[in-house]
Amino acid sequence: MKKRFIYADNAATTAVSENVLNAMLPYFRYEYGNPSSIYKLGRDNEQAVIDARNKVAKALGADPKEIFFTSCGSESDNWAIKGVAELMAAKGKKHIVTSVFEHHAVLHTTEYLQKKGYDVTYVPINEKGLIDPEDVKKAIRDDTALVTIMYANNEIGTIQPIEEIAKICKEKGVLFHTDAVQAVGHVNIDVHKQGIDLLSLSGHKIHAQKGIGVLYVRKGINIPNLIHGGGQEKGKRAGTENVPAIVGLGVAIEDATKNIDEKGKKITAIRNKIIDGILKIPYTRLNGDRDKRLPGNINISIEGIEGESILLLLDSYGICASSGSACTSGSLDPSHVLLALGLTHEVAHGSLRLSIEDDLTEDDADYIIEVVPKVVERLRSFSPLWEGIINNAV
Amino acid sequence: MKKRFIYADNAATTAVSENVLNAMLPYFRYEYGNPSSIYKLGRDNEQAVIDARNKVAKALGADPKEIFFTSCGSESDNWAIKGVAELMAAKGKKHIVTSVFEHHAVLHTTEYLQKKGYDVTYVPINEKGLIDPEDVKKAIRDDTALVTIMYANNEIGTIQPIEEIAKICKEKGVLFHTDAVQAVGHVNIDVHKQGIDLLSLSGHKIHAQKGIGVLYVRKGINIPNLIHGGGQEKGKRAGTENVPAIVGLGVAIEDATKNIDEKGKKITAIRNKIIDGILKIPYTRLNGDRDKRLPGNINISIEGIEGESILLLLDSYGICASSGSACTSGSLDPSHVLLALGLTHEVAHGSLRLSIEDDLTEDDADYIIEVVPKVVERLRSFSPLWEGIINNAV
Amino acid sequence: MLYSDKVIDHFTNPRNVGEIENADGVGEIGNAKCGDIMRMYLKIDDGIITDAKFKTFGCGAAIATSSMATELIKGNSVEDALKLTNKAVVEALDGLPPVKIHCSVLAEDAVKSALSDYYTKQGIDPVPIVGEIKEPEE
Amino acid sequence: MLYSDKVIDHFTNPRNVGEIENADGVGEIGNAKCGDIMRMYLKIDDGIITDAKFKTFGCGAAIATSSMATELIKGNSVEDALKLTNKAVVEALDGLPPVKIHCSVLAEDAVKSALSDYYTKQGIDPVPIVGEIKEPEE
Ligand SMILES: Cc1ncc(COP(=O)(O)O)c(C=O)c1O
Ligand SMILES: Cc1ncc(COP(=O)(O)O)c(C=O)c1O
Repeated sequence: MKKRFIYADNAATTAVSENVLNAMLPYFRYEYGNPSSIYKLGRDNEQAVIDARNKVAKALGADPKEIFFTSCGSESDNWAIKGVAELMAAKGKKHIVTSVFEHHAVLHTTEYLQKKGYDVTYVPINEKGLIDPEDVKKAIRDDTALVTIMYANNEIGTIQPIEEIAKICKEKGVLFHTDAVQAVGHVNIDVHKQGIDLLSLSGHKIHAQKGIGVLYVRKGINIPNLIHGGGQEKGKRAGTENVPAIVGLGVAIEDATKNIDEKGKKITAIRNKIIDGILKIPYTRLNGDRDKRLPGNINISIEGIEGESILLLLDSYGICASSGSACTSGSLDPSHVLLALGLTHEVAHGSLRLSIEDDLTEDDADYIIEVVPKVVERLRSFSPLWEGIINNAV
Repeated sequence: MKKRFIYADNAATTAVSENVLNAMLPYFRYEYGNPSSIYKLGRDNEQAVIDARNKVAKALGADPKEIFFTSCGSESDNWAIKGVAELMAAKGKKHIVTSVFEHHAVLHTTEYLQKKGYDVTYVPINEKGLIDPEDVKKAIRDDTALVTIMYANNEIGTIQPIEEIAKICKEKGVLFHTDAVQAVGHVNIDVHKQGIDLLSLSGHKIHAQKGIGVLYVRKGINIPNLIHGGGQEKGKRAGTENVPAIVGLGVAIEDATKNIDEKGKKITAIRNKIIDGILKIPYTRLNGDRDKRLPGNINISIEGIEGESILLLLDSYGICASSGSACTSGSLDPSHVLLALGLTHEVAHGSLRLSIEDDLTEDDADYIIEVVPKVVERLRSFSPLWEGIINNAV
Repeated sequence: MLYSDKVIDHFTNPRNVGEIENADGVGEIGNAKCGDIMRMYLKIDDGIITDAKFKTFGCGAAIATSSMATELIKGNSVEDALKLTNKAVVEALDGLPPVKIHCSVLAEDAVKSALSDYYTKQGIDPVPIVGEIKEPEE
Repeated sequence: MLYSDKVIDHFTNPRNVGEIENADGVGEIGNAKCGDIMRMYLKIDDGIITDAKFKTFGCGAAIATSSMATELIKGNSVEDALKLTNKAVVEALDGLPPVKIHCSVLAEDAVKSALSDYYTKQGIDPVPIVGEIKEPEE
């Protein structure tokens, strides 16, 4: 078995694509003007931002006027949630509906708002990692300002019934935000058709640079700024525009939303092969619905061993993978998403996430299917917990 | 006279330097891991962020633990001011002291806070564009939460008595923030020695990428997040780290703070030559103190003509310049900074800012001194306002 | 804020810059406080505008719209000039940034103001023909 | 969260993995809920630790500290092993990320727990010698 390098952590971040980097490069040293400047060097930059905004709008089925560039998915989530909260508080609406398995950019924001006197309902997920729209409906009250439900989960990849939820929100007259950071470029999105009022996305998940994001805000919704200052982004988000990153995002979203269906089919097939391969290991389970799932997401719990140790050993085989979300890999708590699925702490500690894309070859898949059982066997061989599992089973 | 290309708008933004770009490049396509990821590709990125943080800390005389990466100078200003406001409101302190000629990232933030029930005092500037520390002292009350005074003004380049103000704040037990976006890399800063509690800077003013900034927060000051979410930046600023931009900022600030004094002397000499050259045009005046001024800043009011038309005509000669701050060049109001200096609307409309660096040659300076009077003469020749000025003078 | 190539062209090479001595109609609009003043001079023979010139203090758009407005009326009848709208000026310049639309209004008003002066000089009350011309708000 | 090369080495090539049959002292510390369990086996002859082995469920740091702790006590006297501190383990590994320091505490406690077992098996009350060993908080 020859050692390979396989990056299977695209849900954490992606490499900047060659296309994107080439588009960005001129804006560092040559086309470096400030888009607000009046001379040609500035105007050319403004035009570049306009073009990128058009591309993003097109990819989402939105109007360019509804697209606001931010610095990341987290900022978009914060802005959307705090913005709507502040907007609607003025009308006496201080209740927010979200779910138990949102990204921390949402959950820590709603927790912050709770401390500020807002009321938040956390809708549960079922054992397959899906939200029941009926639960959202039941959670909405007369004073509900916002429903925010993620489009696809970052750990277990489950795709939520966004259109149904959007419809319920519309009927109830409540604004609907979705964190689509993991969904954009992997599933077809049309914000207008789907009735989405606000949507967050992040560039570095789709081969653009880190540090660039978007908040889509439907026309007519006038949330207050999160970042006040200059007149950039129609006065709604201050800060000199990050032109290279914006230009790159335009290219990235265009590339990512091309042939979503075709790409998706290809990735799904290879993903299923890997899932089936790994599930042959005893005492494992797939987390999240197998079908309502991002094409590239694999999340498997492996009893008797701990997630980080799996990752480190996989790394020594050249495989980059994750356990829970990357942002919390420094933390000691098991993933809140897996706990919400109903897993015990013990089992939740031993989860493996592989997030693959269409550059993954059959040979790569075979390598993964060969290496993972080896790594598991090795770690189980000196795991006191595994001993107990085996002995109890006997 | 051969046409040249002269970028004299470094206060608006700067080109990414070759050094910086070279340092950034590996992080786009090869070292693209998420710093929070456990495998080597991630850990290497974390190390890169640590190294950059150390460089920023060293350049500011701060501890690396006090350095927080943000997405821009505006975010840093917003975070500092809203953060301290929220922190101190809990102790019943809801008064902020700032000045009339801050950047909009500060002014629009304080105006927002005023709407939220905070009280704000705007300290005046004198006719030379300087703040009197005594005015700050007088403005501080028992319920003052924060003093925020910019280090150097972005339009007229005047350098404020930061140490004196910091000392007053310390005596009064009030936190002191400074927007040093225009000062970093141009004047010597040592936050600990100078008694600065919080400081904002922006990468794209010192040849790093747009879309990266820093907030320095002195140890022991625990302001709430502006952006909640993942555990990045010790949990104080969520969002996957913009590693290439952060790495670039580390290099940029190291380069910018090298030989500040030597560079400053060289630039000051050439700046003074340009100032004297332009001031030969009748009915012009230098805005801002000539000595307490950033080495590269030239800001001159030219009566009888309007700023934007000067810029466009200069652009046709290959000279990139500004009138007022770039962020507001889309706006119709004359600069609030020039009005605060006591200029009339008419005169304020006709200002020209050149912000130069040490790459400007003597020939460039000669070209500027030759072109500006031509442009002025041309525009005055068909200005009905100029006619009036001349006739009144006769 | 994006200027079209036409605007840049009319700004850098403004047509009809200057004054007309003994003009048949002179109009001025705007004020320095707002940042724009346009003065327009018309030479009118037999109801035809044979020459038009301007002097303008203002931004690029102010100068470009002055230039374009004079171009659009030169050689035309006074009646046609009266029909000049700011929209026509904007279109002829391939558009203007939203914040600069007011400049085109100034240009239309400067023409009207010069025509008012022409009628007044002819002893004709201009108001029924040209209408009231409002000064721009500060 | 940065692991030193030493940590990575001791994780990927852990020393002294496994069990000792008829060990003179066995200690276990931690629980699965917290994500870490360490079990340590000691072979002791004439007050000298002639062999040490471990089994660990846990993160990279848990495995590396187990490995390092066994290395540090092997061949030493029981008295020296009693003086093993978590700090010594951390230092021997060229440091640990702050969030992982608790793993070194576990390793120290696992050694102590095995030594307690050794004294108990010898009919000696371990508490005055080894002290109380607290289970980590959940
Ligand atoms: C003094 C000052 N503060 C803040 C800013 C805002 O910086 P940024 O564009 O990085 O948000 C600028 C520049 O635009 C500035 O000159
Ligand atoms: C679902 C989800 N939301 C938000 C984020 C935050 O995005 P960013 O790192 O760009 O702030 C991420 C990724 O980290 C994510 O997966």
